[in-house]
Amino acid sequence: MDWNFVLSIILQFTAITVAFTVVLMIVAYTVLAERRVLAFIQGRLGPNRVGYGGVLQPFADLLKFILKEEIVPDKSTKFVYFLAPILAITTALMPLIVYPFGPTVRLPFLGDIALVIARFDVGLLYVLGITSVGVYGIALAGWSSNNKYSLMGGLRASAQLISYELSLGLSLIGVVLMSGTLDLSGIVEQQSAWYGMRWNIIFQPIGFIIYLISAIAETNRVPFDLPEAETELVAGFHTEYSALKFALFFMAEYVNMFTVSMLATTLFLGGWSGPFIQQLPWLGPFYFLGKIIFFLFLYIWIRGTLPRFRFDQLMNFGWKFLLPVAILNIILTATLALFGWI
Amino acid sequence: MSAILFILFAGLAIGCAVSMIVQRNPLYSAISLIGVFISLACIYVTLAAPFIAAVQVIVYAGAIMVLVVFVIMLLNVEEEERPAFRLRYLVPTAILFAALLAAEASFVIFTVQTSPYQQAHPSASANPSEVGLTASIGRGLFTQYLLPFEITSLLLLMAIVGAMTLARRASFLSPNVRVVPGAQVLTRQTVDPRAVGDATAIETDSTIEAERLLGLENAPHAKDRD
Amino acid sequence: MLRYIIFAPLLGALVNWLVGRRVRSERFIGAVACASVGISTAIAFYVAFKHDGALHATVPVLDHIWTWIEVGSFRADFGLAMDRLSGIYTLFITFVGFLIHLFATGYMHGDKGFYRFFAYLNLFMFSMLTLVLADNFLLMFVGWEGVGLCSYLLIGYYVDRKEAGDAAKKAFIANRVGDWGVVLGIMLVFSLTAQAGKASISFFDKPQFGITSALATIGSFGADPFIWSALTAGGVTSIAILLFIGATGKSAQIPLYVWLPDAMAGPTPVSALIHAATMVTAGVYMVVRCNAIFQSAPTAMFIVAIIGAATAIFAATIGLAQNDIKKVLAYSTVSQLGYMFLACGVGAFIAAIFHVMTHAFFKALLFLGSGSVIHGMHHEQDMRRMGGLKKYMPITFATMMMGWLAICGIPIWAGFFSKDEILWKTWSTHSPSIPHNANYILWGIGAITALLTAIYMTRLMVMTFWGTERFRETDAGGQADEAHAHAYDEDLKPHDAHAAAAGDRPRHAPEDEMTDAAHDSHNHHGPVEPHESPWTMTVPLVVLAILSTLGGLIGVPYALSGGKLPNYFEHTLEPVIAKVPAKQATAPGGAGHEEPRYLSPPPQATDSAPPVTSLESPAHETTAEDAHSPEEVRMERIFSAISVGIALLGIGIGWTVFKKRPLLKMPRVLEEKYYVDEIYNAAVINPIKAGSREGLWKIFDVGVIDGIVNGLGRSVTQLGAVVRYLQIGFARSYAAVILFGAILVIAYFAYTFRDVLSR
Amino acid sequence: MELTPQLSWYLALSAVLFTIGVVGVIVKRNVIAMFMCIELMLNAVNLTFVAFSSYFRDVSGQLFVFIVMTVAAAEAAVGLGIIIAIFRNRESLDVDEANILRL
Repeated sequence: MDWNFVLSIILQFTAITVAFTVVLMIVAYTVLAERRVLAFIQGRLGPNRVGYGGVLQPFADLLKFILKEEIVPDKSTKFVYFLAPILAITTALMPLIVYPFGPTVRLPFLGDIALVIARFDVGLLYVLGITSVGVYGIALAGWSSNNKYSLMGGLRASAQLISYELSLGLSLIGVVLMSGTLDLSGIVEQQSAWYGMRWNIIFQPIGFIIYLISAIAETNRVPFDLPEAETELVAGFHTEYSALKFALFFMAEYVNMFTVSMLATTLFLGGWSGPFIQQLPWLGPFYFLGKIIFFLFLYIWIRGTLPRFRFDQLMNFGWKFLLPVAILNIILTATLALFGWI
Repeated sequence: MSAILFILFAGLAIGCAVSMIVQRNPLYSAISLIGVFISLACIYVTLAAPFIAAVQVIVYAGAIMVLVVFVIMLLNVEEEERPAFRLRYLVPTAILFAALLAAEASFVIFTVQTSPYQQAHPSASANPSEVGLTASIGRGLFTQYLLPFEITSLLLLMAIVGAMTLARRASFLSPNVRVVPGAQVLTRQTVDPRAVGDATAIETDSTIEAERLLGLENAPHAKDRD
Repeated sequence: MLRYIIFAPLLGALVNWLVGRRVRSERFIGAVACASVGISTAIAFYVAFKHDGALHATVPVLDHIWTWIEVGSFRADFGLAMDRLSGIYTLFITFVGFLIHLFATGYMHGDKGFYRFFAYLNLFMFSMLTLVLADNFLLMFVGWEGVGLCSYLLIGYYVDRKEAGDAAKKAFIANRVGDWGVVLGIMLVFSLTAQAGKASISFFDKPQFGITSALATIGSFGADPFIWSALTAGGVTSIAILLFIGATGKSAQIPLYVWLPDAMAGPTPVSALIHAATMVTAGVYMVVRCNAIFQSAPTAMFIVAIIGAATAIFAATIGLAQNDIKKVLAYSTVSQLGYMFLACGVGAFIAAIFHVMTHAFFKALLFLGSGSVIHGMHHEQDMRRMGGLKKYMPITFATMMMGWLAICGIPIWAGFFSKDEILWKTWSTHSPSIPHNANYILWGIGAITALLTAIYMTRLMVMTFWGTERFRETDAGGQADEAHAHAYDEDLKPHDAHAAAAGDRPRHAPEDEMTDAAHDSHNHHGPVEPHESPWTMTVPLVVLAILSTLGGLIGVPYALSGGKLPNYFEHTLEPVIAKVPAKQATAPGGAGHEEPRYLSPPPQATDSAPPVTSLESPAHETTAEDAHSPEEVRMERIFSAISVGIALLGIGIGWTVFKKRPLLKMPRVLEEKYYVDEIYNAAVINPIKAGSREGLWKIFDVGVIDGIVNGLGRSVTQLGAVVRYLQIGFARSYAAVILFGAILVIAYFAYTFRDVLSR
Repeated sequence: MELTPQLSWYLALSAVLFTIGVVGVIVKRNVIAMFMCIELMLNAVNLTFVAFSSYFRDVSGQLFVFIVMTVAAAEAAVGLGIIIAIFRNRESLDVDEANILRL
């Protein structure tokens, strides 16, 4: 057992812990921000009592979730019932570790380290895989709580996620074709050319739009929030969930938002790259965070403005429009790449 | 270190597999199978095949099993009931065959293990290989194994079409096939299912006319035809 | 340039079929149809008459569109060629076709299938022009089939009426019988030319492809002897007779003429365009085009002449007794076609073409006039219900007068010159193909036919335009023909009865006449009031009337013009016609002793020069002068005087007989058309039907085919009944069995290759 | 000395998994369960492929795995379609009840 190994292990664990905490904080404040922004969009005030302007609201919510009574439906399939939220939150959190949130920086005692927790050759595939596993959380939750609304929600969720995973993956292939690697760090480094402005969105506008749409669908957000359509099925798959388990689902949804925003940033908006990144590598995380926050705001904005799809509209849109367009985008990119124009 | 990982994941895989066949609820079996897949993916990672690992998760855990779970939820099947009496014998047979199979496998492996030329194979001293990486797999896939690759894509296409055909509510061929109009000879059983094996020829222009000839307008199937 | 002539109607057809069926505006559809034909008319005239055009130049205007088939020495181009013959054909086809399109826009007004009708009509123009302009046999055959198809489609245009469908099928089948001959003839042409080492099916030399004219090659073989065995010898005579079989089918000659009268079930413009003016003359065109072949086959020529004469008089006698106005015209068409073939048979190809042209004019005129009458009579076709119409439709009457005089052969009207020329050439022929004195018999037949023609045309005019007005009494002339009878049985209202009997369906009247009360009466089926037709129908009538009045003057024989003006028509066409081989070449066994002299195409120059280059060869003057010897001129004048007399006599007879009793009962055998249809049914059709029904169907199909199929099924069932004892029926047990087999296999290999494993 | 997994370990694991799959196919009566057992057998085979490929530094093994996965996906699509069709016709997923062929 050499010390470097131990040190790297420790470092990784700390990094993961830090990342999770940061992400969870951001998520908490995303919730707050969402409520405030929605309130503004709808001409209300929103929560502004707890703390200054409601800054402590998330903690109040957390406290409420913890302290609430656990209600377990009698007829539910217990094991799966408890497994589902854990699956959801785990699969939501796992992809976080592969995103590079900054260029290589120099630290005291530690020397040069790249600001990424884990670097895979197949980072992108890793993300996609974990995301695809994330379906089970919702589907099992809907099935296990033995409630027709939940079952509906679960079925809808699995159908929707299966359908939109295709277009999501295909929309990313354009980027992969251009960068020639599945390694997220590699993709970002390629985009840091042109003084950090060689972003893939310039070459992949169609792919970006497709990705955005299907990402919203993947995270079950408005206008694709059919699995938890309040007006149709009480609360969809988590109708029967209360207290902390509900909190887990709740967090999972927002963490998913966060992760898909990270992916969009990394693949299309150049990740941490931006102007003056060579001179000031520490700008990287802030660029990264800024872009992510832009996406989060976009989410909230869309939620505040758009109505919900009908289910058949959803399916037709996904299969008959989004998928063909994504395939055409791939063909176009491949052709251009073949002639070396991009 | 890697040995520990292997033992961990192998144990996990075997445990999940056993629970898969022990469980009576198909959904539990499905969940256990997902466990098997994921632990196998981890083993692939330890085998320095990250690409295959990722594809394993995406394809098996992410696509196939999602479909299975979806179907289970859709059909909402109950737990298996006890096996019928006449097929009891299958369980011991299965155990016996399993034992035989395991014996043969162990024999083969043991023979290989104990062979004097054990150390001959190349991997004894080699740096972490490139074979598992995406680039090499893609290269192999698009150069040496291009034909199988294309055939596989064709297979997928056929699978899509087949799945759609199977899932259609109405099959392509309408339940009561009509005889094309135009002078022809129909056997009696063609027009009247009750008269099976009665091949007396009736000269008609169409099935309807044949029925009229036979006085079968009020035959039970004559009404629900078209 | 030529390609636009044929592709303009095709385009029109496509537009009408694809677009016209969407926009249901008759104005649009009619405009498209007429415009497309008008374009090709204009181009045709330009190509023909420009200073080096087809009618002036000695070389045909070639237009090679693409190479169609090229297999070994066989080569068929999709190429067009307009020489003088096809030029004249193209001219009158396009022009008459244009007029008839115009007429049809008025005639078909308010019909549901308006777009369909004009799409078919344009398609027909395309096929007909392809037939005429094709530069090789195969492409000509394509056009040949195309016109057959279009005629089928248009005869059966009223899809909801059985007789139309039957007539269409009849026409199609009769044409198939003929096409068999054409195909074999083409094959024979190819094989013969291939034997001669100049394999080709082209009409003309095409030096740029190294093709020599098949006609030249075959013509250069020299003439067959005039013996019957030559028909089956597989030589030139066989080619000629096979091609002529095709011509009998397409041009409604004995024995295949039966389809043409029934074809009148189609709309009247169709009858005018296809079954009078253009398509039915395709046979004549082919015979004239292949005159090099025919002239080397005197036996075939003789048969052509006989068939032509027989058809002429046969059809004329039948036409004498018909009551349906269109039927009369149909039989007259058949007999006129017989005239043309008679001319071909006696070697007067130019006269034949001349008659084709004039006949196209006046027969189209007569048909359109009858169409106008039918239209005015609200789709009444039975002449016994007409009479006294000249008061109601003066323009139609006047124009039909012209057509009548033309067909009867009154001087200065077109028909006179052509018919008279045919008769004269028949008398004065010295073609080797006509045995001694046979030409006098042929002339006699022709003369009698001319007389009959005058009589029945006069009968038609009298019954239609003069006499008492019979269209008011609902059931005219005592006996109603069987169509009415069956209509009454179905106790339809009289008007519908007429419509069902007539060749046309009732249609609501044009808007421009809905006002006048006389017209409204026909909506509630009272006695009908005839009315004059709209301008779109009368204008073509007038134009055609002028043509059939003056159109003959381009072919005034030298004799009649007193040497002042030469026979332009003849001079124009002379280069196309190969000269008759010398007499002694036809002596038995003497075939091809000496190389006969040809004007077109000259066998020596085949490889290099286009076929008609040597137009001004000395032979040309010889024909000119031997036409001008004084006694010949005197004879010709006498004969024209005779034929005028015949025409006047016929008109007189017709007038005196039918003016008083227009409903005079005709001999039943004539009304029943000599029972030819019945004979065919009994002799040919019923045996085939019975054979295929009893033999092919009940024995072969049911017995053999079904037997095989059912037998297979039964044997599989029995096999399964045996094999199924192997099946336990539980998928899982099968799995167990499979596993057991796998275990055995693995054990075998593991034991056999254990040393390999331990290596 | 550090214990590194040998090739035979992986082979043994795959053999065990395969056997379990076989037993499952024979024992289970639910069509979906049988289907999953078949998937398990496929995976066992995949494991041997990957093990050999990374052991002999040859990529073709992993390519075969790739193709096997595609075939498995196709099989899943069609198989589940068939299962749904069966369920539609006879409200049961029990293979022993799908026995029209029996005597």
